[in-house]
Amino acid sequence: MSAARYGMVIDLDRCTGCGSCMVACASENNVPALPQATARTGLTPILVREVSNGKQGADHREAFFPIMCMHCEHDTPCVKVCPQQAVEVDKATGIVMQMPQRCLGCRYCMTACPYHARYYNWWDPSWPKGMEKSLNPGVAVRMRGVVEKCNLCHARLHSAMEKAAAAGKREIDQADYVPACVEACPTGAIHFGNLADANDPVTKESRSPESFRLLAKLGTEPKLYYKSKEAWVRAMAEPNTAPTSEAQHG
Amino acid sequence: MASSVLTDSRWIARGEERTSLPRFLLWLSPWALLLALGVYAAGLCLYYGLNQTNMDNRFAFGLWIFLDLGVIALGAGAFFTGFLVYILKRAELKPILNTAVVVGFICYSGAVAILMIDVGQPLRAWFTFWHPNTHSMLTEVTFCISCYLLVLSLEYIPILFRNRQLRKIPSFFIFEHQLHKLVPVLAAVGTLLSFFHQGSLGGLYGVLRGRPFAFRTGFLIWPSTFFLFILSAIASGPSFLMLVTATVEKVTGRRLVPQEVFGRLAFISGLLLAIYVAAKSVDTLVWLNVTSPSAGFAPWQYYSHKPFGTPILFAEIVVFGLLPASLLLFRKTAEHRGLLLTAAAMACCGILLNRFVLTVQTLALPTLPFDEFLSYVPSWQEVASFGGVIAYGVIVYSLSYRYLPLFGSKGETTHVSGN
Amino acid sequence: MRFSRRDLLVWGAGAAAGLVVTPVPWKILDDTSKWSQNWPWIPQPARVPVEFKQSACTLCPNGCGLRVRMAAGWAVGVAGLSTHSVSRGALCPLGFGAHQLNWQPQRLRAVRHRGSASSWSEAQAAFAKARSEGPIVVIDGYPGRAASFVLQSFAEKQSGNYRVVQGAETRALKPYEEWTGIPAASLGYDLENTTTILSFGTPLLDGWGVPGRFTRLWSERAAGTSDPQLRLIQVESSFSRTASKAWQWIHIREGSDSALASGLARVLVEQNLVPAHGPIPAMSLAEAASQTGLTVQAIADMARMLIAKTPTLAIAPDNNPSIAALNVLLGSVGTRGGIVRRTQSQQAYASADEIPNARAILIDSSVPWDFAPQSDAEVFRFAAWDGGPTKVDWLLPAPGFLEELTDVPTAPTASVETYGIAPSLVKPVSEVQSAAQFVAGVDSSSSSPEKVIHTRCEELYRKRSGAIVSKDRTPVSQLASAQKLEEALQNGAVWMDEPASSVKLRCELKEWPTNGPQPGPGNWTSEWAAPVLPPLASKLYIESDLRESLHRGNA
Amino acid sequence: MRRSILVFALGVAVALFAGWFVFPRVLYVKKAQPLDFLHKTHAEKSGVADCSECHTLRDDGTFAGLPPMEKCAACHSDRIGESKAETTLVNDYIKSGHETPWLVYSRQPANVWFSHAIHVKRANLTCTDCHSTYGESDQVRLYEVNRISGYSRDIWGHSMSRLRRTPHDGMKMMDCEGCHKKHNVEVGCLGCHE
Repeated sequence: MSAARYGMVIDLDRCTGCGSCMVACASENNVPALPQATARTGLTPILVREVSNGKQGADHREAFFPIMCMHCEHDTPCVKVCPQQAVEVDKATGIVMQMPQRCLGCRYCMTACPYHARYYNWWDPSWPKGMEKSLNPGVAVRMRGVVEKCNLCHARLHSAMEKAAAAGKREIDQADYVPACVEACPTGAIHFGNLADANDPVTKESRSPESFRLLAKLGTEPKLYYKSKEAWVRAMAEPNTAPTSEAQHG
Repeated sequence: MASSVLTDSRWIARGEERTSLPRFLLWLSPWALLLALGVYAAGLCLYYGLNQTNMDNRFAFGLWIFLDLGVIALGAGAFFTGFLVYILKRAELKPILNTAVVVGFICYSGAVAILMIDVGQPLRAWFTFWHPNTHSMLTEVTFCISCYLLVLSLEYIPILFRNRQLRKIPSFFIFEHQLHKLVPVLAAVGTLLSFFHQGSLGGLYGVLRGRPFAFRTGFLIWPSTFFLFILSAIASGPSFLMLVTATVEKVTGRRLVPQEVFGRLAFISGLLLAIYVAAKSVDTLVWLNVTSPSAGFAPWQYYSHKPFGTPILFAEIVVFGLLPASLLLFRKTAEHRGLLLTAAAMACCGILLNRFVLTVQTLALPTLPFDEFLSYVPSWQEVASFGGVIAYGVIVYSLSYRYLPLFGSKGETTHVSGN
Repeated sequence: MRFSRRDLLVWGAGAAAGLVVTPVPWKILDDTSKWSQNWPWIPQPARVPVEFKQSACTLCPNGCGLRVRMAAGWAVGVAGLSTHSVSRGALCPLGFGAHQLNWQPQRLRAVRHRGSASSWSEAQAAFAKARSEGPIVVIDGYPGRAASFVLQSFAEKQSGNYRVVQGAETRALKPYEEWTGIPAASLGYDLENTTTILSFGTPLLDGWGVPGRFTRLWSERAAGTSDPQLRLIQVESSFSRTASKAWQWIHIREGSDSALASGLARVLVEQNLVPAHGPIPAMSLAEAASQTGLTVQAIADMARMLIAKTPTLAIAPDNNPSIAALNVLLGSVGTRGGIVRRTQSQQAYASADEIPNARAILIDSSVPWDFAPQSDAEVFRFAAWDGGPTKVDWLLPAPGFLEELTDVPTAPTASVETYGIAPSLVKPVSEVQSAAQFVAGVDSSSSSPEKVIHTRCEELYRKRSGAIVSKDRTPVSQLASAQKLEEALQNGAVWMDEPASSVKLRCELKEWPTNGPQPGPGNWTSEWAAPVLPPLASKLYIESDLRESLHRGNA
Repeated sequence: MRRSILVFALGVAVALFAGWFVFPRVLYVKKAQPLDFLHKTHAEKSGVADCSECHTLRDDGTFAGLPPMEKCAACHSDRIGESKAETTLVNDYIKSGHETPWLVYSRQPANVWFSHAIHVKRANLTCTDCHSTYGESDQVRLYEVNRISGYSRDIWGHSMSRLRRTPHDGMKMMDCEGCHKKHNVEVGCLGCHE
């Protein structure tokens, strides 16, 4: 199987911030809904963040940033710091993967990630009585005390690989592998594709002048692109360097 | 009278005077209580998980990491004194050698204990040895700290066996005697290990490319904080030793080490601190003007959030760096105990402040443009386990002081006559 | 010779040394770590094959198509059904977590009589008694279903009443019902053919109508361009999700929608921007300006914006006559891209706002929880989830998500007639009955939803109009039998009628409406305040700041 | 001095005995299978030639694992022969319609993703390559479960030291890795883990 580089382009002009991606992701990946969790201790592998242009009244504008693992390619911060290889960049897919069963829960990777895209299991996962029947087969439930994050729904990749193998093929059918958030987005704002393939529409889109990556200057080469026509939204890519940024924080 | 019944004189080194057992126990009891509370809190964290703490997804490190970095820096006195005595042959420092070892042992074992609570899955901590990621600073730290803790234990045992009763067991005596010959080797090994993990503890944050406040460029694979940590650790170690010794002298009302030892320690500490401050200043300038801007972060941002304003930077480098450094270097200081200790204390505070800024401020600061500045207040469980470690230290030290010849060249001489 | 203390020490040392070269320490180290990876108290999904089934969502009357992931007979995941011609593969966030709703702690699992445990037989007996003693009012929250038909015919047989609690989307069409005599239930919005939409705080991009219908339309025709084919003008006092993505956001004072509508009407008429038919509002432009907080100029510009690209359609979140009147003025009623009448004429339902005197009231599980009947009759309330305290004598556990076979009539805002079937995919978690099954149990003569669905399919087949739409479109005329039609619908296909443009709808207005907006009982699609939310909605409400957080019990 | 050496040696001896002989018997609990099913008999009597006749691959590539009850019921709808196992099979399972609660020797934990399809169809491994000749066995093995981890003993393998292992013995991660390395197949964590 020729190495792929799976990535995304998220069209922010299409994101209405409905949150379907978050719910679909949690459901696909057996993320528990813990009532005791808060905005700071929750588990939302893809988290839609609201940002505003800081203006008041009629000039006020808002946009929504779905934040998830950016699958950094260069000097991947979390991979570099994990003491026991619980994180690695998968050679075949370019997915930065997290292996909760290997993780010892030191949370060093969380401090290393500039996007806060990593989440810690502060509680034992639990569901109301009977609800464990609604767990998605193919995705193992993580235990308390480990870090997890977006693995690009690789359980779906497994199914695709198995299907291909059964049909005697080496390459998977791209249509069989679509992450839950991409599938869920009602406005089709999340575009998923193989950046290693120059003809992939996502590759082309990622090169458009309207596309950008968050904190690109850190040099971690994220494979998750954002796209917007709005200049003020694109300005959210890098920290504001004019000494009045306090108001900016949506 | 109670003391006649309650006595442990046969365990106390011959010729040494120690307070009565009841008074000693009275002194221990509050610490024992604190330790018990700490153990309880730690138990809660292990049983229910880290939801017992106030850490969260963005503040993934908290009080405990600060504690680890702090005590390990202060514990550096152990290896450094060993290094001075055995490698650089500074015999005049021998009197504080035992204290140094005990203090080091306490700091490191305490740190390791806290780490075991801090990781969510202690039962899997050994994976680091089985599947090590050689690129991770934390792997280096884990290896070195656990090895060095072993070394410290080996250095501690001979002191332990020099107890009046234990000496009586011949095999122990032989063992201790043999082991004692090893001590220089251990000192050398310890030095090497310590240099590395003190450094990699600094590297821990220095390598965080994703946290421009902490990220530093450096030499080969090591970010500048790697070297700054080594420097600051060996600078503060002796100061901390002075503080401990002085405190013990105050509590017991005895002179335990000759004055010149203090003078010597003060000078070493001051000298190293001065070098550290210089290096730190250069590093800060490079970071503010080159490293950080190239990552797209304007330095003023870091200090635009109260309470982490520029004063903290000033305090770290000048008030608790330059000032104590010059005080310690100033010969006259050594003669005034009060002044000397103040300077030593300031030096230690400076190092702690540095560790605090690196651990806490780094996480509090926003990275994404739409992040907020975060605050974090440790839960009682975190504070209690913190206190537990301190209590543990006091208790172990008190016991060691009471039953082992920590100071007193007596231990040495009797040992010589022993064979 | 005796074993001294010293020997003991030496022996211990030996044992310790020996133990190191046995499996003991190493195996224990390994196994304890394995144990920590497989803690017995952490549930793991069943090791069973996964299959996909089609159905439709019945959480609200919009009936989005579902692609349900099934394992061991349980729903383990929900996704939009991309071949569904109404929802076009989209769902609202609540839908994606809906498969967990059936195990909600608030799920009703047993009959309750005035708070204490009871049984179905007792409930049936009590209902039979009530029925013998006096008239019965049946209240439905989702009219047009087969179940609704069963309930309605039962009510009528009982010389009782059939009343309907309509959702905000249908209520918004009420004024046209008054003016045209065509029931709101057979009116809809021709969104596909309109070019300018003036939304008065309607959450068009946030769950209004069939979520997939407008969001897809918007992302095809409007998203990410400064000059969209479909101009969405959002008038709203606070900045909403829809406002954030609208082509224009007009910021007005809270509750001044009617005033703005009147103001716009004045401009349109006075400046002859529309053929001058219909009345002029009493309110002066200046007055409208001061109420809305806009300048007179701004309102004038806005009016021109409305006629710049027609057809233009004003959409109200709820019953608001002035906004409806604006549509009439714009000539957007009964025309392409406006308010259209669908082919099949539904009857006008009597609203449940005032309830006639009755011995007992039967409330279907489709009625929103915040509807509480103002009556002292004995209340039999069906519900799948306990939505909190309201006056209820009999609380009867109804089938939950995907637990019963039901049909999906045309969605309230749709412009063409559609018909679908939502087969039951999972077995109920406890002994439940729908209101329809219940009345069938009491009155043996009444039909069952299954039968009604059969007859409806047969009717559709006989009519020969429209087509079955799934991956491809098959005209009904080409279908072999009613059987085939029903099977197709069972498998996620939707019957769609021909576009409604042919059907006449005339609307004249005597005088400008004076009565203001009349909002009815809330509706989660507009207010995001369902009595019970899927557990995973906590991601929306608690773990992100996306939506104002509700009380924890729900999330 | 000699005495202490003796005592020391005694200590070592005791530890070795306890560690190598007592410990394994304490660590693993032996459990009997619900039925003594004999592969051999089925291969001979009912002429089942190929494993995949009962252990099938589904169309989507997923592996069906142990055959469901109706597969057994096809022949055993009423009892064949007089054996006790036959009685239990027919009465307790087929008649009552319960699946047989087999104890799966090679059961991997939840986070392991092993695709038979990939190994059989793509890598052309045969069943015996991993499962040895169990398919021809004429007696049922006892199932041994680890008290601590709950794993089947087959995962660690039957040699406690893992040094004197027969081929196909042991299904730990390092065994997978070993085979992958041998056939230089490169898979990351993602390849086998969920």
